Amino acid sequence: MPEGYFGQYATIGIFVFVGVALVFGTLQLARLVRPNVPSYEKSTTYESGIDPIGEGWSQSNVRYYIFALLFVVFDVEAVFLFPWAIVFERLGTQALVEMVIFIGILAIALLYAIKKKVLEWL
Amino acid sequence: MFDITLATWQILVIKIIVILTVVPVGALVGGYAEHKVMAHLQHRLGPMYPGGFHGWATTLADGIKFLYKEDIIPAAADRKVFSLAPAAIMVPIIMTYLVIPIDRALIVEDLDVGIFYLLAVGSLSTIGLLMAGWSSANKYALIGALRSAAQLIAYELPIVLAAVVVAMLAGSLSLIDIVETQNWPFAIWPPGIGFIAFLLFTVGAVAEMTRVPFDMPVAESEIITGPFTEYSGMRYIFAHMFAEMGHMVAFGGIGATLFLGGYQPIVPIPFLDFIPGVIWFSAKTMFMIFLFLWIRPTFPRVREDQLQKFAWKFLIPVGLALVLVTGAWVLYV
Amino acid sequence: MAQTQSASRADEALERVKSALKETISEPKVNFGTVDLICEPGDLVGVMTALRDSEGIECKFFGFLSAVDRSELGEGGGGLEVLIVVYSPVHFFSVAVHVPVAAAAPACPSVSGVYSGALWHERETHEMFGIVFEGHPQLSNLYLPEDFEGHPGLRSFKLPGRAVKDWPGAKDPEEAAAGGR
Amino acid sequence: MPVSYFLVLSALLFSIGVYGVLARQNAVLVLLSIELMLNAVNINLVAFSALLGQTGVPGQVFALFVIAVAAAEVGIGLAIVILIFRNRQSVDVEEMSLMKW
Amino acid sequence: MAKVGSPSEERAGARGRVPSRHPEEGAAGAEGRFKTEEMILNVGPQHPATHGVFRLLATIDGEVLIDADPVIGYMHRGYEKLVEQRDYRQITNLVSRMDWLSGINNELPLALAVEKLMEIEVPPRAQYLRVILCEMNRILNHLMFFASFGAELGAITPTFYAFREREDIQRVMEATTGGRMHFGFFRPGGIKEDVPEGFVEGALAGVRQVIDRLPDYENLLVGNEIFKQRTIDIGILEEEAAYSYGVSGPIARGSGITMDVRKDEPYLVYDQFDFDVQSAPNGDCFDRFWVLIREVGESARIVEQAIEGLPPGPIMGKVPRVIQAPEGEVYVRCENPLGELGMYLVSDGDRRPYRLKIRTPSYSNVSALSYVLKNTYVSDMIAILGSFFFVLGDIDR
Amino acid sequence: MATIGHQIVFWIIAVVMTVAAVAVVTARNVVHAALYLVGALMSAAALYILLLAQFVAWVQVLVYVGAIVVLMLFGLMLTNAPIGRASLDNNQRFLAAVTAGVLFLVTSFIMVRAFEGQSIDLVREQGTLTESVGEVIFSAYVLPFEVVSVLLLAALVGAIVIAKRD
Repeated sequence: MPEGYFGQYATIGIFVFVGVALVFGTLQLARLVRPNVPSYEKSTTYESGIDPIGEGWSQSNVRYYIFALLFVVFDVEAVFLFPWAIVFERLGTQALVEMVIFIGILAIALLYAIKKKVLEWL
Repeated sequence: MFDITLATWQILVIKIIVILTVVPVGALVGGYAEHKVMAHLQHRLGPMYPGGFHGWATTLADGIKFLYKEDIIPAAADRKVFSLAPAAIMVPIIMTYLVIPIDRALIVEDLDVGIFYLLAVGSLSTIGLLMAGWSSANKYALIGALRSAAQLIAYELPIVLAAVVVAMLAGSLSLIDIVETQNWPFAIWPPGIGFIAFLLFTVGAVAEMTRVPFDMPVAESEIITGPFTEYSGMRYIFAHMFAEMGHMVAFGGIGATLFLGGYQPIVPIPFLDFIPGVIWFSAKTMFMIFLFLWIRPTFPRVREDQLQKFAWKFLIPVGLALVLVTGAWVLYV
Repeated sequence: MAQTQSASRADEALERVKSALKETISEPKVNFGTVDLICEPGDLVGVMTALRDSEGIECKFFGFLSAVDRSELGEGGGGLEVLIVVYSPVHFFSVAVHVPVAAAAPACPSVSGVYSGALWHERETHEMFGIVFEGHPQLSNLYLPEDFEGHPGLRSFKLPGRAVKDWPGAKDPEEAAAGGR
Repeated sequence: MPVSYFLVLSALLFSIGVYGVLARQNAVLVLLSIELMLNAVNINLVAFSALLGQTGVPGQVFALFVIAVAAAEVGIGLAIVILIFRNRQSVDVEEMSLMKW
Repeated sequence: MAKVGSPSEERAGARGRVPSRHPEEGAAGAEGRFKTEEMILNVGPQHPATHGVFRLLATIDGEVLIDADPVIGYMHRGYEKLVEQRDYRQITNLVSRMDWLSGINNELPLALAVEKLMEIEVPPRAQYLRVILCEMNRILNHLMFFASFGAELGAITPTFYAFREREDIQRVMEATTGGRMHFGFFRPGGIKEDVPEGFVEGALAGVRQVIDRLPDYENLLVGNEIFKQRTIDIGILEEEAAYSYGVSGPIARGSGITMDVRKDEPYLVYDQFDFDVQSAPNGDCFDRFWVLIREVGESARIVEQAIEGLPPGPIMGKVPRVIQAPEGEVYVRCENPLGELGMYLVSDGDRRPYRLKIRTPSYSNVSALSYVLKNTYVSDMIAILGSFFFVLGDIDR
Repeated sequence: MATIGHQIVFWIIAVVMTVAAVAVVTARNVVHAALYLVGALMSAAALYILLLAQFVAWVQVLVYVGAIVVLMLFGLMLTNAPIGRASLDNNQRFLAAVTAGVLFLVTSFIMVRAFEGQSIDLVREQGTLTESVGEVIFSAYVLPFEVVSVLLLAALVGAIVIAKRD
């Protein structure tokens, strides 16, 4: 098991398996003690005690898509914010101006979205 | 890392054992704290019987009870995705514990990308929620999944921006570095900036945990329990209860680390150094958790569109402005 | 004291109702503080509109709509009638409108255009008494299952349990002597 | 570690993406396949960056830009798919001939 | 696995059973709107927000509720038929179970109707005690809705507060009548028995406590910014619509209607007390809730006054051993906590009513729901349902 | 030892990635395809970590998995694609497979020939620091960085215009 960079990520990789093992291990443990009496009624879909009309896998609304899109845009912004955050002090005013422009342009995007009322639902 | 020489695999085993204890114990204690704090805020006693003393074993008993519950997968559900979803929700939460420094040397791994790792891993839960909601083939679950996904992504941004502010002040992404640079906790110094970032973080964290007032996705009076409507038994615990509590403890720790100075004393007085960092860290984490618990019995829940508007029209612009203000502060003050 | 006050209010209201509706109604009277009148199905919508809109009456508040099956009521008896009660929140009196309908194939125009509240009441009356409300947008069952047979509101509809054995309700000596019915 | 390992893996991913683009009828799935191809590109960029050591950091920067472009591409692409679906109730690539003229 | 097929076709099939689609929606909606985004959702009968077995057939598009149709009848017990088979004494106990949150208020109109037909004079002490019990029951009912409305909006704390106060009054009611929900205490001619010792003190303490703590309640919810955001201008029921649907009680008074049977056509001894009819002009959820909270205070005031003026004397009028209402018909209206409870009694001179039409407040109130619910958010639907304060037993009878 | 460790990790990642990628293009259920894509993207992130590019790896997780896949899932739920192989694939599967196969062979042949003998030195103690990434962006690549914001703006505006047309 190497130290340093790969050691760190090896640990993290191992913890992924530990986490999965924790979840499924507990489920297996529960299997030992829990009852299992399946019946048709139990396995029906819950919809307030009535047979569902239509499918559960219906479509969502386009508004959710626009929220997700807004998020993608700002998430990408965040990606550039972090490296900037730790070097801008060394680069000085120039870097701050660069980020002002960057954030300004994205602020226009947000303003446009607000202006277009994609956040209003009714 | 340690003065005592241990083989790397021994250290690894210790780490695994520690995390495997901290996560469930944290969730149990969080659950118990929720019962009791809320009860006292509402002029009642809360659980008093299980375990004898002030019902300390309540959450433990709850957990054991759920162990004994039948695990039902609805016939209409997509079995594979349905059973994987709890793990997809739970594992990222466990992963966030890995980079939180409990003390100078007590951290599973101090990554160079520290905060960024936290955010990246944190964003994975969204997929798990969508998996849970979609695979249940239930309309409430689907609505809940869409709501929670939309909410989680919207409120991730204030947290990201608050974290950027912290990174700018600390000049590093590593959480150890961030704690070390906080002579005064960031929530106090620089004046205003740190506190606003702290508020952004707290609001975002409450929303990420889908707790009142941002608990639209699991609003029981509207859509039952949202994405987890069809879940039962242990799967439900992992997908919902355990995840919420685990999240709460994790966010408590993150908040304490980023804004309250982590394992450092709350004020830079050398006299206070005799108190070990673990105590400081735990106290600050508990303060954060108390904050989260306090919010719950205080507010009604907001509506989905109000919630989105609040994020996009208020929190995110404030966060963006704050980033620039912080930049000016760091460069010119 | 309160009784007399409302009684005099009802008397005044009766006069106003009489003058507003004239010959479309019959037998207007005051019955326990309520203005009571009879109206033919054909005139019903007009009468209700007048009751709602006329100056001095303004029965804007929809009380209820139901039916009474008078076929077993004493010697005078009578048939099926639709009963509508509306109330004037301006002048504080109620008007009960009795609309006799044919016992065979009972029908009556819908007043849901005048009072939206009648939508549900008419559906209920329809399933309970079998009265068809012409012009109602959707006269489906409200309470009973779609395949329920009979109209429970009618006197001829006996509760099955009662048909076999009387409810064990005979506690009074008089009642026991009378066989409990 | 030979750099060709990564390059071949990237080529494999790219080819799978190409297969997906060609064989899939559903427009969203075509977009998914395009993501695979973009990732193949990124693997190459990062591999070359690692090959060059400290001077190779721009490779990673380009990978970041590719990810940003991918985000924009998916956003627009899905929006177009959604629009077409709304108008035609279908996301078949075959039927999307409206752009041709 | 989901079926492959035209979703619109399937929905059309389901739609066939959906009643009362409003015309303007049907035409413009189908064309202009992306119709496959719509989803038909059953809210109820087994749903946490419906206070019982109430079902709402909701057509939703994302978070927006396009149309909602209440479906009732899951609890229909056929009261109007049942009472034709029972004598008046039995009916008093039966109707107590209609609106289980305000049992004693349900018994009142029946007793009044029989008294009117039989021309029984009720002694003043009984009248006063009836008022006290009715108003205490009204406080119980309103506090219950205070609790549930908060819970529906996601605020859990009001529930615990309201139940703490309810308990004090509940205990007095229990000591007096022996019941906590179904009291069965009123008789044609008076009340079952005189109140026990300590009733006056207990009742006074209970209502004074409510009066004391009422500002707390108001601050807890009414002063909360999120609560305002969730309720103001949500689910507006205009005055005209309220009249037309026959909406009454606190809901109607939230729409600017000052209609209260206690004031307009006083029964019992209500004309001897000083109280105000609370009303609010906007007809939104907030106003309905505000009126509800205000009415708690008014009821408490009435109880205080009635206890002060409580006369001594008998509690039963001159009533024959077997109650047989003479031939005739009478309509009695009473102000139930949820609105106007009317009973139209047709008697043929027998021990049992020939026909008793019960006009329950919740039934008429809820019939206005589909009107109010159009084009709201799913979350608002819950707020509106909560603000319509209905009891299922009262709707289905 | 380190190199063998790297080799093992590489092969695990390669196998997982290939399986996930193949599953993406052959899955019968669109949502499953998107979830398999998560697998492929995560293994790509693991590969970046192996290649010492930890920042890119976590960007991959944050943006691709946390945002783009969510966007994809929303898109899928919006379009309600039918499920089943026949309706998802066209009838050129064989042709597509041949094309992809040929493409793979040609490109990998060229790659292997071109970079024969060059190997990555993975036995460094440090991964690329975020700091150096930042320095490169904000000194050498300022213009592309600003262009990215314009691109994102354009994408958002375009998508809103397209999707908002009710």
